[in-house]
Amino acid sequence: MGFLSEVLGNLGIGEQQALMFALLLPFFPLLLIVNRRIRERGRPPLRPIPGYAELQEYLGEATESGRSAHVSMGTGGIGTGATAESLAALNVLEHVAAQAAATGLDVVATVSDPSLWPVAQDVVREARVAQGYPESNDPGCVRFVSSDKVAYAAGVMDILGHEDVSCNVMVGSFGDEFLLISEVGARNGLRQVGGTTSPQILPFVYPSMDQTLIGEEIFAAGAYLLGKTSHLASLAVQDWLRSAIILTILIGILVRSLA
Amino acid sequence: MSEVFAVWIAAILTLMVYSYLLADNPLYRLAQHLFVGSSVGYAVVVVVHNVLRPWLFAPLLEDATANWPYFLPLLLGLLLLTKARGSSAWLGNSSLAFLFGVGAALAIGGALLGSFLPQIQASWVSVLPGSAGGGPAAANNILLALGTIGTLSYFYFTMGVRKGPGSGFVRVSSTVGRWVLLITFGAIFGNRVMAYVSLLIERIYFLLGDWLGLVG
Amino acid sequence: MCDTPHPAGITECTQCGARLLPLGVSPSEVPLEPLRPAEQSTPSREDEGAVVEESDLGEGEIGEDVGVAEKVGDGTGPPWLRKLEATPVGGLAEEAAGAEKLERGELPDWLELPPDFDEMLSEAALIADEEGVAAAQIPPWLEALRPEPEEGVEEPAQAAGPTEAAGLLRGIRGTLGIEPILAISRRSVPVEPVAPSTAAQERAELFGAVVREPARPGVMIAQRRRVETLAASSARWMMYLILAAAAVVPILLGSRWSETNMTVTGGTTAMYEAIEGLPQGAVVLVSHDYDPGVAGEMIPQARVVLNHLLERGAQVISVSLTPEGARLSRRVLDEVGASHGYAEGEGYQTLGYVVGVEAGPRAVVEALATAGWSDLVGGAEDIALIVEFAGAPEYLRLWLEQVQGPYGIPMVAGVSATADPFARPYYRNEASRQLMGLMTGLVGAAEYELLSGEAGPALAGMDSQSVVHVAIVLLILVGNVAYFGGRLRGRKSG
Amino acid sequence: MRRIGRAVSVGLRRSLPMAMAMAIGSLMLLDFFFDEAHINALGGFFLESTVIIVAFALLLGLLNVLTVHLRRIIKREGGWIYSIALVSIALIVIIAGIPGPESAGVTWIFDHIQFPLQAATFSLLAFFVATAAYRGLRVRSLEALAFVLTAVIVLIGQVPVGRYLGEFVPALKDWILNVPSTAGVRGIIIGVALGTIATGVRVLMGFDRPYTSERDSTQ
Repeated sequence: MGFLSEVLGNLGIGEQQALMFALLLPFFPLLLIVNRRIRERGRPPLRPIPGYAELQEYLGEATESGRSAHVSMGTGGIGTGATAESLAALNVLEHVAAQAAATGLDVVATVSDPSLWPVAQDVVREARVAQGYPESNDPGCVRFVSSDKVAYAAGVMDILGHEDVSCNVMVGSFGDEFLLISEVGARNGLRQVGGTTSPQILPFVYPSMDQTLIGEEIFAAGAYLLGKTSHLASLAVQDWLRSAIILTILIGILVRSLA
Repeated sequence: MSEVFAVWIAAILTLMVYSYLLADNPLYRLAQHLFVGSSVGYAVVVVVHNVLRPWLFAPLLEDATANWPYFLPLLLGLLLLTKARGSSAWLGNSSLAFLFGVGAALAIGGALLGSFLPQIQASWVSVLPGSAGGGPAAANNILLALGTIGTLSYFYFTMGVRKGPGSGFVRVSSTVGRWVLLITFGAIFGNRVMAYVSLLIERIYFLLGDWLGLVG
Repeated sequence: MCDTPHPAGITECTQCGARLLPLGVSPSEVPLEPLRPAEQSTPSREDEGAVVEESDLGEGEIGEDVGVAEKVGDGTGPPWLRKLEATPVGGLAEEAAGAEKLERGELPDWLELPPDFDEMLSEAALIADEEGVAAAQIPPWLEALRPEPEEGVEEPAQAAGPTEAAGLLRGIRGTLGIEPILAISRRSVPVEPVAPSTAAQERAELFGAVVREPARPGVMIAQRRRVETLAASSARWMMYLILAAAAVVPILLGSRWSETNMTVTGGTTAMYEAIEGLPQGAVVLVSHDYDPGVAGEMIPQARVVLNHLLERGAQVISVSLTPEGARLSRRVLDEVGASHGYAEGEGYQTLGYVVGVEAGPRAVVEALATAGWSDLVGGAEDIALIVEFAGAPEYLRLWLEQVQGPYGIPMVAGVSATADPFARPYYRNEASRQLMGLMTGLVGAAEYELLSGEAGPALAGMDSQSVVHVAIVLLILVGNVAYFGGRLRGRKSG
Repeated sequence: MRRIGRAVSVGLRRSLPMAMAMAIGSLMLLDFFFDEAHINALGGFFLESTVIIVAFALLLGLLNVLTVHLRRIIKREGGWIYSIALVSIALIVIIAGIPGPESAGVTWIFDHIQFPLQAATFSLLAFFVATAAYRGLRVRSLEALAFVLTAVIVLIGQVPVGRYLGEFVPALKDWILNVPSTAGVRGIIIGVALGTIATGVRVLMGFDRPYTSERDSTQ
């Protein structure tokens, strides 16, 4: 043990880093194994998440009413620590854009971090091209509002209040601006689905949203909405590791208590 | 004179925003558009002067041969600009790939180092009165552990859905988690209200003090 | 990822399962269930049905929704109809349907003109049922948290909750129930391929499916924007007025009740002691990571802590991860510095704005270590304490993850109340003691002012804060009284 | 010749970006694990480059803002007058900022226009919260009771009034924040970290490639 830590120390790896490594490593092989297993044996059953089921309905309603859907992709971007949340938002946008392109629904997606704008633009364009639309960017479809979070909220509040939106989807990394936007949505009687990862926003997601996605549920968008195998696999891996963590916590408590 | 004028402008803009409380109205919309516009302009100014100039242009202009690596972000940045047009957008894929690569690593590293590891270690608490430092502390620690485990298992996606060896545990544990989550949300609700009220008080001080001069 | 070569047309790598198609979704990949013609949608629904069915085996507590979805797999009609066959046991949907039927007699004559009106009405009732289904799919504990429509507000008929079938909404639903007629009449429109291209045809078919698909609840909300009644607006104005009065009156009166009635929390005391314990001339890195949105809380905090730091004779290096924070903190610094007779560069200096991505905090510390931005600091180890003012949790996280963790520098934080629940686990964390002290919001600043014996704006605002909190608690009480009153009334009349 | 062109184009569109994301992500990740000078320098350089690329993205964003609003002005779409205000103040700030963000013009606009607007918009939340509390915090079930009670205790316990009611109120508030709330937040944080890591790993393994808009427009 002492020898091992010495070797690691020479490599510039501290105890903390080694522990991190041990926590990270299982993800890679497990993801591959579970991915293959799902492809061979079929999908695992998923706990129902009403937010994703209802999103479908709300989009249908928006289409039928001839009004548009708004997707807020949060105030995080890519190339930062919020990349994972932004990817979840992109998965949701991919789903909404595909639906919209197929049915002629108008979609407005708004971003706050400029790094997310080109990616969102690509996702929407791809969805439209897949349905036979000409390859072009509609500047009004994916909008950069402002990199200032409160200004972003102000801009989105204006869109919700004055453009013919019937459905508001908010997934991504959010701060207090979430409540500003969602309250205006609720006041205008919009159908709202949303969620974020920050614990301090979640209590306010309920009163103003019709359907909520709590915490890590937003990362499941790719599995629930798009049915991607690798995303399903990653949910299964997360569950395996969740069990492992619970076990680790229990063992740690035992050791600490008896020490 | 100009100071008084400035305070008046700020006060009027503040009141324009508050007019939204009565109803959505043109004054409010004007204020919000001004806000969005100025924030975008400000962001551009800051980015050009605080990022692009010192981090990119200065090193390249000073000594391009010594600072040759900076041609990489310059190239990737310029390629990213092709995303403005749909037909040439694929040129910018590499720039986005760069951002996603860095972002993925930062997300993983940050989550491991900042949340995962410390929080797991923090949940290793003693549940025996002897080593925890008294009966109440031990009781709290038991609640802490149960709450953490319960909240964690509330989020199971694929386990406990079908009847199996662990489904009973998941069901019971996620029920505990639901309660803990609700209590947590209640607590956070209280906290957030406090934050918002503080902001309101700050604005009231501005309006009553700086503008009207009613309070010192 | 593997490098296996693939022929064109293969969508996923045979070796590693990676997608080979563009992310832009091709129609075959997207589950567009509700948009397909009802007959064809049976297989596509299978996945969803299977999922729910399986969940049924283990989960007794989701009772209602599972009971509904259970039948999805075995019926023959379109999925939405099959859903309806299993009308939920809960009385909610029945209540809604009942409300729908009651309205029938009240409809004006011109509305009853269509010959197949009965059919439509029953459809409308079914829609109401389906809404009940939708409502039941929400876990009950979430449902319990959903707000109710304000009394007197004409809310759109939402698939939200049981109570909406009562009160004012009844009327709305009665009129709206007619709207499906408009949609249904479109059913007869023949679906023609509008263009030779397959994609266009596919689109046309999908459109046709949408049109053909019998009225879904969506039609119910295809309505004008909600226009608030005067009663509802004035109820809201009343609440706003109460809140504004609660905040303004104590300030105007200049009351000082809080100063004598305040407790100081452990986190603030710990922070005070950490700073009190600094040796003379210790180098302290202060980061101002907030924007004007949280300035109301953060500036009083920064003011009192900086004051204390300069009093202790610490050397303050100030940075900011937000451009606004740099500007806001400069004002505070100059003000506090001047009160101690310092000019910039003597007892404190500012490095300004450092870009607030992960590069930020690390860059600061690494630059201190290598380039030596300051004569005082040779490296990270020379920093005695980091004081972080975090308006949002992500900034605190950056410092903890990128600096405190790797370099092990002691750190205290003043956070906005919003960031507090996020920060608290780090303060509570006895294993690694990531935060030595933690103060929260305007109250934290007031506590600190009390500890350091310098009454300032935070203490002065405390009375307002108290009264507003009491006002909000009263609003919650009134809301509940109204809710239970409404329920009692509903029980009597129903 | 055409095939070569196609291969190059596919390479540029798909293979190169993918290799880049995976390679750079892995190198960057190594920076977290190894405390070695070269890796640290490389990691630092990547971070700087990221900031620079995002700065270019902001220019793209500015372009989008201008396009959307200028189009609205030209077409006289709803709210075009406000768009004029938006575009003109943005341009004024940018022009005033040519000497730098500390220039007098920018400082004035920031202090007297942007700051009050931002603070006022944010403080609307105090009012929104009041109506949300009135509508949203109703005891509709036992679980909702837990939510409402906790919220009320924390609301009261945080301010000096709580102490006036009795020492137990702030004590109870502290207990709630320190025990159940800490447990809940910890559970959420660990769960979110799991999801974040899984998402990041998918990108590093090339399962998720949101950066490849690879559809061939020439086909």
